[in-house]
Amino acid sequence: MNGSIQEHKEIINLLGGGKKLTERLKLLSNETINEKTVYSWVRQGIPDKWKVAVSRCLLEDSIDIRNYKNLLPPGLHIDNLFSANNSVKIFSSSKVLKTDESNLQNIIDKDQLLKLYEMMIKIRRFEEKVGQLYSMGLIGGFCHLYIGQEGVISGIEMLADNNDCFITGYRCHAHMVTRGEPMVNIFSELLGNFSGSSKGKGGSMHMFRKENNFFGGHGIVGAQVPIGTGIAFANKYKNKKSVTFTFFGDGAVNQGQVYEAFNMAALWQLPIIYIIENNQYGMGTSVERASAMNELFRRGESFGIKGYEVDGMDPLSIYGNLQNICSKIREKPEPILIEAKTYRYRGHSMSDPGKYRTREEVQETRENRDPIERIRALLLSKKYITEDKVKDLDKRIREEVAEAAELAREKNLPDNEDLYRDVYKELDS
Amino acid sequence: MNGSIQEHKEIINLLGGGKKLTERLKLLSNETINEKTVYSWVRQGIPDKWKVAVSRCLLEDSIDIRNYKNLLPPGLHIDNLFSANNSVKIFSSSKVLKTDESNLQNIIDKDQLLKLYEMMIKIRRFEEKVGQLYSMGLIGGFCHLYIGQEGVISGIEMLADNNDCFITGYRCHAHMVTRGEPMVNIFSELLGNFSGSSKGKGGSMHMFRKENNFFGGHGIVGAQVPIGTGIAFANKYKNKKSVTFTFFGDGAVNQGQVYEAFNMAALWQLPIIYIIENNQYGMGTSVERASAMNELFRRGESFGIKGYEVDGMDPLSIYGNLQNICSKIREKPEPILIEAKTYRYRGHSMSDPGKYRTREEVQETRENRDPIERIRALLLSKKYITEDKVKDLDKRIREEVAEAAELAREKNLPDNEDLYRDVYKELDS
Amino acid sequence: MISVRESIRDAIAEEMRKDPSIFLIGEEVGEYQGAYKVSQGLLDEFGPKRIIDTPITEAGFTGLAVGAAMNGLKPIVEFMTWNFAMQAIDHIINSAAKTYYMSGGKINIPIVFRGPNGVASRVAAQHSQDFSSWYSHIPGLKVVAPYDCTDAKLLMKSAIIDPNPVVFLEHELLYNDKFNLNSEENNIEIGKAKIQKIGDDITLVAFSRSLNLAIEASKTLEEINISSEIINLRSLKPLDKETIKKSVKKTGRLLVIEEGWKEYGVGAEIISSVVEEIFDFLDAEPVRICGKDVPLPYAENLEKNALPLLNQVIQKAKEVCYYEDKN
Amino acid sequence: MISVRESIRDAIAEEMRKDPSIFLIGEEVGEYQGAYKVSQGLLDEFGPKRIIDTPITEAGFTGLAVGAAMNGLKPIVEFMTWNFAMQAIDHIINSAAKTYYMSGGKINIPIVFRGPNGVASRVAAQHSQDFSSWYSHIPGLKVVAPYDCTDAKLLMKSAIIDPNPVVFLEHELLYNDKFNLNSEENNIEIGKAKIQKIGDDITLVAFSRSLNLAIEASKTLEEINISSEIINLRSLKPLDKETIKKSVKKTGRLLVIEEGWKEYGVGAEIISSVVEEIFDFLDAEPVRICGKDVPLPYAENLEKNALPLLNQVIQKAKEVCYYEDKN
Ligand SMILES: Cc1ncc(C[n+]2csc(CCOP(=O)(O)OP(=O)(O)O)c2C)c(N)n1
Ligand SMILES: Cc1ncc(C[n+]2csc(CCOP(=O)(O)OP(=O)(O)O)c2C)c(N)n1
Ligand SMILES: [Mg+2]
Ligand SMILES: [Mg+2]
Repeated sequence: MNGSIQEHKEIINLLGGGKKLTERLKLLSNETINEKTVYSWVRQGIPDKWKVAVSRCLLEDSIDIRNYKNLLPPGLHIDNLFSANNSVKIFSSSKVLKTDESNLQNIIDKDQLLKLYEMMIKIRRFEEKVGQLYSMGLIGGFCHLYIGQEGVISGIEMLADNNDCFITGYRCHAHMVTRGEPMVNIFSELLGNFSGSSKGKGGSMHMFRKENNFFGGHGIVGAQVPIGTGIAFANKYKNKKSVTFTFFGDGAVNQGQVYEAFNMAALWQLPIIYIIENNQYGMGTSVERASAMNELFRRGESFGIKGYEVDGMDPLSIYGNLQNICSKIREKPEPILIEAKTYRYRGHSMSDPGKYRTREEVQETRENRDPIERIRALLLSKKYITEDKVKDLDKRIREEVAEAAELAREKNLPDNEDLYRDVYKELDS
Repeated sequence: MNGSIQEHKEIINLLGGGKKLTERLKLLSNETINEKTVYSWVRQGIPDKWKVAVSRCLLEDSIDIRNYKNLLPPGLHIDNLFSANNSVKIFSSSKVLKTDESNLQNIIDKDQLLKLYEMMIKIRRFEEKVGQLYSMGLIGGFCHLYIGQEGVISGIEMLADNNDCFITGYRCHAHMVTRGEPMVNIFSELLGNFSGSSKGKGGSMHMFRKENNFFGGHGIVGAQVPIGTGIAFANKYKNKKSVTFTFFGDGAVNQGQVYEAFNMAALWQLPIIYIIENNQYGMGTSVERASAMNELFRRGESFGIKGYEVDGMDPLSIYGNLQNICSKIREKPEPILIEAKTYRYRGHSMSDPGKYRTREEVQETRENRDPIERIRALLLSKKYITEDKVKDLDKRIREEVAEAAELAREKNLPDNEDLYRDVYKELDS
Repeated sequence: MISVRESIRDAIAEEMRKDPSIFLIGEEVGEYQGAYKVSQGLLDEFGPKRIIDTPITEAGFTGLAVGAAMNGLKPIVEFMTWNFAMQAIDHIINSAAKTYYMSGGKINIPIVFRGPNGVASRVAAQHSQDFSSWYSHIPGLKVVAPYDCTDAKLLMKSAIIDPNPVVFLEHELLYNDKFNLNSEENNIEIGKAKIQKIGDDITLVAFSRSLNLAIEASKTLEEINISSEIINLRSLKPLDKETIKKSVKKTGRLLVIEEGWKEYGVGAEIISSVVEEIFDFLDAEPVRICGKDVPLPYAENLEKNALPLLNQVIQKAKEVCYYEDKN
Repeated sequence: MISVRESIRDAIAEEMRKDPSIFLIGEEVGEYQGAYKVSQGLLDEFGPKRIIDTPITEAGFTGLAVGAAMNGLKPIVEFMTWNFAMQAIDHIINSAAKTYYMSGGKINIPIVFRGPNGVASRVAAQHSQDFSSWYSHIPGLKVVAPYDCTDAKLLMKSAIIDPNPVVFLEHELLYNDKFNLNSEENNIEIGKAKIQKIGDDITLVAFSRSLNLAIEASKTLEEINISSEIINLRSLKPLDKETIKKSVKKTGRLLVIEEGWKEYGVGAEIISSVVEEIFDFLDAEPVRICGKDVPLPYAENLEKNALPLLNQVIQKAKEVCYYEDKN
């Protein structure tokens, strides 16, 4: 102990002696402390309670704290103290939001849980059918399926209201479905028919449902982030209480325009929730190979935006953790960043051979983390539904999907003159 | 005290009781701790030493720590604990680097100090002359002076070596001067003469001195940041030990491509020092109005880049604080971000009326923080030089500058055929 | 008399008074009153909610404006100069110009992109590019380039009212120029050119500042009895081919003047669309006097020669009119 | 026989073997072997130091490549498609194309920007833009657009060796096409066109995939005794006007085929430069068959019609040759 007291004496001297130190400590804390006490430390050593504060003084003077190892209490890492430096305001309190199973299972009632389940099933069956049609050669171009990620949009939809706005990239069929576009229109679009959501002009990547504030469907990676920010800007401008949910991928997160948008959203306190759907890969590139700092939920910190990581494979975790955040934003606009950890089961697009990951990796996720399985199990365990009803439901949705697809297959190609329509909107006069 | 012991008991229960807590604390620290000790806390309260670790356990379980105010030791803010959350690796240890006057004054010897002083004087006199020539109508277009910011480039030059690389924006005359371009060539360029650094084709914003690795002189705000990153990339590719100093402004810092560059520099560990010359304004917009998070040295944190703030009005602070950083990078490449707090005395460009700030603000900075005055005072106080010698030196440099300008004024316009030269480089065959 | 600068400002202010969903966004448009003072006074009148200073993030604020337009507002985006819009060009083309079509007419983007385009004075290559032909190549965009105050004011009003993205190309070196507002015009339809001057022997087509050259040249040509008709294009897209063709059918000769680079420039389209359709009406080869195909140099003499010169216009006009100098 | 895809790859590999300062950088070029497999096998041979996978940050890695080129390396930048290069276009133009001039010849940028350009199959408007005329408008850039394997391989080698920035426009729908390498050519100079087929009655000018239309049309025309000369441009900038003019002087007729948008497109420049200089040699109006001026639609039938069609080429050729169908 003597050695340590010796050290402490040295420290107090380095910091300008008892008197000066007392003043500095006063500035650092709300507690009263008087000179005498501090003088007494020269003989008795610095008490644990004050060690953190003293460490900060050392740091402020650029004295290498590593020389005094015992100063830091257990559980506090030196790096944290650096950012605890007085002159550094801490903006971020980004964190990982835990999924407390037992809590979450009760946050929504039976009807809601069923609705959630149905939504996810519908997305999955829809996408599976799209995959089939694609393999039959009926759909052209790029086609990105959402299978595996259903929990993200569904969790969000549970807490969104009708005035809320949505925008995403090219992986957009699910958003169309949950925003209420009739499935037959989406299929028709994918088939390039005139009755499609975009009259056959947009295809898989360019779909919109303006009636319910879904603003598409964008093909340029990252572009939807400033656009979504502008949608939120307009809501604030018009004094609407809507929140804008802007979805983008773990690949898109490195696009510069994302940070330009973050800065403006934070500067102008716009009502927006940025949702990184981290499905671990941007095409064939894993997060680790693309992102220097791959705790993506912290990517807003440098711009003063708080971030939270949630389990994107658990819609209840999304719903439960974001509910408060979302209603706070409605009252007092501000941007928030969410990283939803999720996974896509299929290739990046229909033409991706997927050599950048193992079958086992995919299989493991499907088996252990599937969002649909998770909710199905919960429904069953809570006895909200029987195995039979599950099958019925599944069957009903399969049929709905098949019917919509069938209907869409009644070809109605755009006619040739449509080529020249919709280039410009006519002035109303 | 009883109340607080009551609280501590509650906490221990919340955290799963003594046994579980013991295990968790073991994980959090290197110190040994046994169950008995922890059990005893139920009666005696949690000792100060362990409070930080216990707080982190609470946070991990998403328990609101604000309910237990006394848990946090003085000097530690709750926000820091959030980022101390176990699941959050802390990448950044950005900090403000202090200028410890007494230390710094001795880090360089008389010759170096004189060299530094001369460098700054030279820049200032040069720029003043440019201002005059501009007012006389001899220089056209945009013209951005460096007056007030001399300390930044000069501090850096003191620690750079000949293989190091430099790049900046349009405010580039000073960099040309310190990289050794004869002043007459720079003046000639500004006058649009054929003998100018860029044969009269580039003007004020586009100057290069490739011999000494100065890569310009770029007019598009922020563009030099990825370019500089590429220069560093090439050095690493070629196994050169050079550091690349990439300068940009507090306005440029919001450009998206800056973050794209940060990400790659961190991902590939490139030997580069990014230097934000924070002169408080981007044209007429103050940092506060442009940047959501205006501790600009922390703008790299979201990408895993450490940042340091230095006093850009004190070249010794730059030199002293960056020397180690720089030599570390030479040995083991990595990107570092420096925010040099500085100030420009003149308008953004020659045509800026400067209504966005008060005369007093400018005046105050000139009087109290001027880098040249600072070093002059030091030279005098150390008796490295006499008042008379100061005047002589100043006079000599004024003459040098005037002579160079005079020489440049001997018009030698490019000839008309030059219009078509230098569009493409010929293939060597 | 009023300046072109003020005409643009006035048009914006008048429309903003009528429609609260219009706002102006860009770098230094507010407190600084615009880098080129085009937005002088607007912050005072409309406040910071509608006159919005941005960080230097063209891609970001352009994308933001497009999003705002999708969601019911009518943004006017100022680029400090069009050179900097290259940072944002993906949003102008992919997000703004193509969306109406890609959505099958569901989502239109009422937005004006504006700012000075092309050469200024001695600002060198990165600050002097003329983007006229680039933007005019893009279906879904409308592109206008005013010359005088009437053009500037009325085209700006049309641009703001238009439900489509409009690229509005101003010219820094015209901002100070003063003109009378033509009281007979109170609306300019985008896509319609103006006969700036009637003539018989040769059609001079020009837009933006190159009108000055056309007008000057025309005077000199008049002196030697070459009567020129001047067409002020006003719109580059849609291009008013009818007006051009009608004129060329009359004069039989076509000379296009353009400050931008000649190769793959605006003149190329004008000449091609004329020869393709009314080849037989031409009595001589159609010609272009354009900016030289070099990055714009800084040096005063080089800069001047890099641009189309009056004597080159006159010379070329004489040539295609088979005029021979007496001496 | 070898595919166009492999020819490009082989050219890159051959040059990389010779010069260690050449590296390839872009999205998915390494482990994924290229989004369109153009870089297949290169990572294996050259390792991750020289075959560099990037984050999805076009502006960033393009700027980085330009910096590397300034500092002594020779980057080949792959854009997954040229559509995404709009994010980086400021660096291509302002940082790469203009620097040699702005520095008075001090700093040259030896760099190749490459990737598939223009239409692919059913990928809609944002993924189908043809940038040929845009880049060709820019002094300081060279622009090439290969058609077959010989073009692809030799032009790529020339592009890599060139000390200037070269925009290399590939075509996704040609990647799989197989051709014999022409053993008589072992170097293609950038700026020189190729007479793909000799003929007398009409000059068909085409580049990249539009050569297919020219060749097909030519066969049909042959059957009705219209002999067409086909010019494969190879380079769009510098444009080989001499070769075009020489051909038109002979045939008296000019038809340009282009997949990109017609207005302000490549055809406009070709026609204009011809009529400006050899107007009197033309026996009929020069014409263009181009992509329609609409964002490219997704629907199969619309997409087909949005592009130049074989029967349109044939029809137009007959027209300008004053050929009248018997029936
Ligand atoms: C600017 C741009 N660059 C490249 C592409 C090609 N591209 C399409 S999707 C994609 C990967 C995106 O990955 P991520 O953001 O993780 O989204 P995910 O596909 O996983 O949903 C790439 C590189 C593009 N569309 N836009
Ligand atoms: C992309 C781009 N946008 C806008 C401009 C116009 N501009 C030139 S300098 C400048 C301000 C930059 O401020 P800062 O980065 O703080 O550098 P400083 O001038 O203070 O040195 C602006 C907006 C530009 N050159 N490039
Ligand atoms: Mg992904
Ligand atoms: Mg600044």
